[in-house]
Amino acid sequence: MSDLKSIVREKLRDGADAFLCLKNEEGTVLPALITDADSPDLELVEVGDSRYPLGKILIDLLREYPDKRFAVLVRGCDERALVELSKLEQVDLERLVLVGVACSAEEAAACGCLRPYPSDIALGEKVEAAPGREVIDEVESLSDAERMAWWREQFSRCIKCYGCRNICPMCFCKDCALEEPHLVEPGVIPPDFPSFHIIRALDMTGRCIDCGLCEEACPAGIPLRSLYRKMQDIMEDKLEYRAGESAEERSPLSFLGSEQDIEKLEE
Amino acid sequence: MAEKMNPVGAVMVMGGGVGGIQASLELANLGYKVYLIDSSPSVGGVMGMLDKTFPTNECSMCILSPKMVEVASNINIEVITLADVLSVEGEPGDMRVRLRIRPRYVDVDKCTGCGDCTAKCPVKIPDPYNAGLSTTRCIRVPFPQAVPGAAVIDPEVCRWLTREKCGNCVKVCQAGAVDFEQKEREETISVGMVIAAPGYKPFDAARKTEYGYGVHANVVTSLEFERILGANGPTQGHVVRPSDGEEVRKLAFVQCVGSRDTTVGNGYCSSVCCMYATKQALIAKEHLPGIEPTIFFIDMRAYGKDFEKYYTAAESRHGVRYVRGLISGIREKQRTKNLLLRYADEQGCTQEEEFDLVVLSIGLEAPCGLAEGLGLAVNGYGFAQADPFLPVLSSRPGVLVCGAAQEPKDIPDTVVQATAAAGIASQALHGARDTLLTRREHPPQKDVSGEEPRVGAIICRCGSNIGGFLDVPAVVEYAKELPGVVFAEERLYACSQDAQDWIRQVVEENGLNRLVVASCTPRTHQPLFRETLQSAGVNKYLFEMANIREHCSWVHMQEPEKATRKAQYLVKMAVEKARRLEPLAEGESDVIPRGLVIGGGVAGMNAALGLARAGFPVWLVEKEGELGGLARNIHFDYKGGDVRAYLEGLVAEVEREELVTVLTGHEVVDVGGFVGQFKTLVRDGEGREALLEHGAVILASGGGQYQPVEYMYGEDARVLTQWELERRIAERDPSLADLERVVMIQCVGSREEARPYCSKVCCTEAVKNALALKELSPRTEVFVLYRDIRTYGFREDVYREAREAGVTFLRFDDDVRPDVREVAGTLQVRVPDANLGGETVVLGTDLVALSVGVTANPDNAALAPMLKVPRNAEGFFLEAHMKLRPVDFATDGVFVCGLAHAPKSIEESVAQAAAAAARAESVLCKDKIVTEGVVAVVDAEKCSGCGICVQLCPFEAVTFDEERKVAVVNTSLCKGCGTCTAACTAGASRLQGFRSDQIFEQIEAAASAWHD
Amino acid sequence: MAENIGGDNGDEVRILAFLCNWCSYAGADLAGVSRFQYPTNVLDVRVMCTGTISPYFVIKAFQEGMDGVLIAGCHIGDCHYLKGNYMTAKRFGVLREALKFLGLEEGRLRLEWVSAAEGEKYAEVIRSFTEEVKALGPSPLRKRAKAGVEA
Amino acid sequence: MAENGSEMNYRLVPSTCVYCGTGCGVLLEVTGDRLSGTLPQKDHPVSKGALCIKGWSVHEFVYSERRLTKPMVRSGEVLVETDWEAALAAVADGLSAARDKHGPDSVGFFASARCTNEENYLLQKLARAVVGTNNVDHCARL
Repeated sequence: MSDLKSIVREKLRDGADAFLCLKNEEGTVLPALITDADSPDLELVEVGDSRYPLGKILIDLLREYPDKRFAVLVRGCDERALVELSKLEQVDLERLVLVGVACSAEEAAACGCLRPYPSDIALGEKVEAAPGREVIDEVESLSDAERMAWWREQFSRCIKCYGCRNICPMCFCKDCALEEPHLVEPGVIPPDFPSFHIIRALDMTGRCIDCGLCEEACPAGIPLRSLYRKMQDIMEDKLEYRAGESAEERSPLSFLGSEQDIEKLEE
Repeated sequence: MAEKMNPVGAVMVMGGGVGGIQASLELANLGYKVYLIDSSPSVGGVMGMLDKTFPTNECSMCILSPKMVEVASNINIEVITLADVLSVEGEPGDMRVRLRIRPRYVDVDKCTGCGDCTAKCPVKIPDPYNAGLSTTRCIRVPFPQAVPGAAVIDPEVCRWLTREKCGNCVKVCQAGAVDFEQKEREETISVGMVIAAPGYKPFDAARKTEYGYGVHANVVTSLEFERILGANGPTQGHVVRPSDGEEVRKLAFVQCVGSRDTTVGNGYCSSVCCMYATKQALIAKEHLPGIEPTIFFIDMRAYGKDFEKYYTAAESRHGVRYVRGLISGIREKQRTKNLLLRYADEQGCTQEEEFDLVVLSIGLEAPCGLAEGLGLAVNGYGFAQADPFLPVLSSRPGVLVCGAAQEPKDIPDTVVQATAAAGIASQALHGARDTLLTRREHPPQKDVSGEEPRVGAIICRCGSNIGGFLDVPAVVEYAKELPGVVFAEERLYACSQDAQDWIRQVVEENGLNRLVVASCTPRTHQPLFRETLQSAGVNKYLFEMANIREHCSWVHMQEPEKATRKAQYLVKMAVEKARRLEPLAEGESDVIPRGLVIGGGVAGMNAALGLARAGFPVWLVEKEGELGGLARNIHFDYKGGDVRAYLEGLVAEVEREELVTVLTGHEVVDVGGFVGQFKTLVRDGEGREALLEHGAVILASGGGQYQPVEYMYGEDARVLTQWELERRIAERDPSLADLERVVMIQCVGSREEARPYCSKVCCTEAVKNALALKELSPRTEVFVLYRDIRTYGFREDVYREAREAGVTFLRFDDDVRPDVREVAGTLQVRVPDANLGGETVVLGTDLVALSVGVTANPDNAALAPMLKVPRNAEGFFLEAHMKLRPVDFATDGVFVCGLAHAPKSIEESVAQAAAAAARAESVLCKDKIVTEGVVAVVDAEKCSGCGICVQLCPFEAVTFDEERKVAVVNTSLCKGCGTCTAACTAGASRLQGFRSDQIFEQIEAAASAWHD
Repeated sequence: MAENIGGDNGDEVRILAFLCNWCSYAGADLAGVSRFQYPTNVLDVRVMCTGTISPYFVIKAFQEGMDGVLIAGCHIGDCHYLKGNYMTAKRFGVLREALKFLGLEEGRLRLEWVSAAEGEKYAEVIRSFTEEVKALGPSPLRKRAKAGVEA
Repeated sequence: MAENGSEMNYRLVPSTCVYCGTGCGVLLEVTGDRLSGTLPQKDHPVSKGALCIKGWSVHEFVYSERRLTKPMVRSGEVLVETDWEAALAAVADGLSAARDKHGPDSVGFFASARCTNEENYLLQKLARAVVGTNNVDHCARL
């Protein structure tokens, strides 16, 4: 993609110390940090159809190189992740230059997130897509008992690989409740139903930006994304907040708020 | 002063209501021994009987009982109940108080408040705690939260004391606490100062025969109705009629019963009835949505902070009906026992309306004992005569008075005065600070770190209260088997004094490093057992309680087996937690013994002087070039006091006082640090800066005056503000004598959409100036156009005088405004007279005086974030607690007084300033600030610096360390609520003593109750 | 040990209550002092403020086989720590919905504001909650045989 | 910019998880000169962007203090560091002693997934041709 290449050059010229994007190395698409306008990698850069947790990579890079500025290629989800991470003091937007890429119609349809495009689009055409609600609707059509049986079946496949957490751009804790023996019994596979998954769902509430990397990384094909999506719906419905949407507004679960909020909640 | 040479470091506080409790806690905190005297068998006073408090509808007992428990557990406060003051002799610093102490017939030290005696007592009496609406027994604990929590016998009706029969209580009491040998005795205590907080006497409603109280079953007093509303009252809060227990539908409140009523000799306003009636109406509606409350009143006196909003919300949003008109008579319908209320409506026509229940809003009368016992001068109404500018000073040196005994007032004003009194007592006695304090000495703590937990479990029988309902030996046997438990035994009363010595011995002999006591509630008994553990050389935080009485035996009286098992598992939960407890250290931080006062008005100057008189240096920072503030515009007060002279005297004294450093022309630029160690940057006009280090801050930034744009102010020189008029009166301006007519307009800039609050002072100011005008030139006609005349307390007298002097008061409705215009060179005021059905009255006048409201100081906006304190919607500072912490903030070490807090009169500002000084003194008088062990801590290793806990702390105790990018808890500010810890997904933030792993273990233990 | 506070019949409902120290624990105390009777099925954990109750605690309780979990704290506005119960209200509004989505009946998690003066209310809450949970029956999350899992 | 940018080093090295025979695709994260993490290779034909717990932590052993980087020989209770010569000699002596005393089938060979295919081939060759037993197995035989 020549224009991506020129954008990378331009950003490096205009003061970014490095550009984080994807490259295609002999058919393998993987993240690459371009630090130099003459880097051979420059020939390999592409938007790519695979997605990686660039936000998570940036947390480390910003810490590792405290005096550097980074340009980064972001899809809608990457941008939401960075916005949310900045509110949580994990990335410094001041030191980032976001280059937006809109997901293609096919990608958007397959993904089903609410905003398959970033606020500024440098590459691609903005398309809207129907939000993916099939699983949620299916589950909600069931009775309590059926619902529990359904999830029990899904979670029974869990091999406790922690991939959902490890790949999640929003997971940055140094210690994790999923490794607290009182909550998740060590050495038991599949993990106790439903604590492992409900704990993660709760930690994601008001935080998950619906990138879907968790579900992609799950070897057992558990519909995690729908679970976390539902949590965000609950969050919006109860506390009028959706993660990643505004750079100023913070999750109501992260500040005390006013009596009015509570009155609304109790109605 | 002579008495300061070697004063007695003790104070007697007379009266155990909220005022007395507040004064006692404050004094003990300031380093004085306190004797708290109450004529009743328990402290608590009237507030202990209230269901809710206005204007927050907060649960009264919820906020009072922690303070009562504090009083009970404070070794420097000696509570003497059933005692009256016979005489007070001596000079400030050295006084002797003679007391008469009536027998309780129960040994307070032995009685455990178990209630066995009450159950067996044959003599029924009306329960005073429920205002006689229910019955109790002759021997009983006055009420569940009573302090002391011991039973008392009513000698008038006790069978044994009257005719040597019965004696059931003696037989049944396993603690052997009942003691009929007790005799009335006299005792003399020696103190440095006396604080009188006897409260008030409720008006006897029967004196208003036309209301038929005591005759008609469904006419009750407001105090009785308060108990009916109480969830802990005779009807558990069900709003029903005494006559037939039917739910109430139509409810009427009759205001001013025994207030504003010269026919019963009470010319004053009781100050609180309008608001408590509004509160009771709201709570009644909460309990019984269908109920229709109507309040019959003369003027709605919602003058306090946030009262106006409370009142308007009650009327507009909650459907409370307010009818202006005084009830002239009440008739009872024979069959239904419903009541017919007769009243004259606003048009003066007589109306009659039927209700199911009538509440008489009874007024507050002066208490007994002011003149006789304390030898104080009293005013015409029998209330203590007080200094016009500092009302806690009584006529007698060494005796301070606070609360309703000085003038009817609500809880916050009482708390303010009580705190002020404590501070002023301390100013007189600070030479003897700490001299009479008892301090508990403890052996050095054993180091138990690394030791295997060795848990001791003490199971209490509590006489028959636990032992009678569950199998205590079985609980002991069970406890023995629990992991970590090396000792388990039962006791008849684990809380008795001999039991404490025994526990100490058990701990030492068995090398226990954890203690579990299974008995009653930790809320009252944990301090005692922790104390005992500490005296055995074990850290007091290695203690856990299992509540097998209140939460088990008493609530499962019919199910001994299940109750026994439940007790076993409550013990298991406690043991599992105890095994994981760790010794906690109580934090310490230094205190810079110096104060800072922001604002050099009346409040600020008094606050500064207060600290100086208590021996602490203080900076007084004033933005303006000179001291004095708004009071410079006031010349005399409604009592005729010379405000000018007072102010000049005050300024002179401040300048004389070498401990006060005055920085006029200085602005506060930045405030850093925290309680004990603030660093404040101030800057003068030339931009020169100075860094001030101090332990506490008092905010006295004052207020402003509304600048009128209405009523032709500024367009026509004949339209003035009350201040401008007052100056001319003070200067005895001869032209005033020629005035034919003066019209005053009230609520200019107050009680409006933009400023939905009452400015509190304008009514009195108008009445005051109206009277002054009348004195200058009796022929001048004075009209006051008003909405409600809010001359609360003794100000009502001046209002009456004004009417008698011929001042015409003309009311207009809330939704209309008078109109001021010039017609052919003369000023004309048109106003729809509400009492003439809105017919417009036209008044030509020579002068219009506008009663403009008080506004918040715009500087508050800048000060608030610097000091990390909140403001309300109107820009006034918002105190920590409307009722019980009226000069504090959630942020420790910062206090507020005067107009910075809310509109108020000069004497109220002065009292609040003294209170703020006392609170600040309680910080400065400590060499170290000791903090509780139960605080949050952040493990920097695990913290990824997301900053959520920083935002979640209401006390500004958690900060973000930019260097290390982690959260840090300032343990001197942390109150240990743990709200931050629950938000930490990494488990980096933990609440000491309530760590997740400890609670997880409790949960597992609880669950095992069913697994095992 | 064959003991079990639900009585000999092991299927009695199991309820865990988290009570804040200043209001609801005091309310429970008052229920005791007033001798208001209620079922034995409840065991309580005292915390300083409901704000310190992590949703993890509730999950742990259900995981351990509790049939119902009660959280009781000060009425909004009465919090001893000003706003701790705001967070409680928010967290448990969300948690209840989440559990529901996973198929755990809403009725098993209850949030109540009980003041220090509401002894009767506390007793009534326990009675009605016990009834409600009884009607729902044993929690579907109860471990069939705890030993089985540990083996 | 580019100059001081060039101080930075962040690379992802495509590789194959060596914990078992599945052969999942991993990307090894290199930050500076440190192996800092593992990501699943999204478009890998075998694992299609998923990993198990072992794959996710495939980088962790590298800097583990418990990792053996020198041969050790047990003398009595303790393991003593030694050189390869001595170590291999000790192994050879031990194996031949066992075979001579109890026969070839008293010896078993267990190969590691950390070895290459060729190394594994050589090991079974050693077992069958040199020692004369078929007791050969491999940790990743699924």
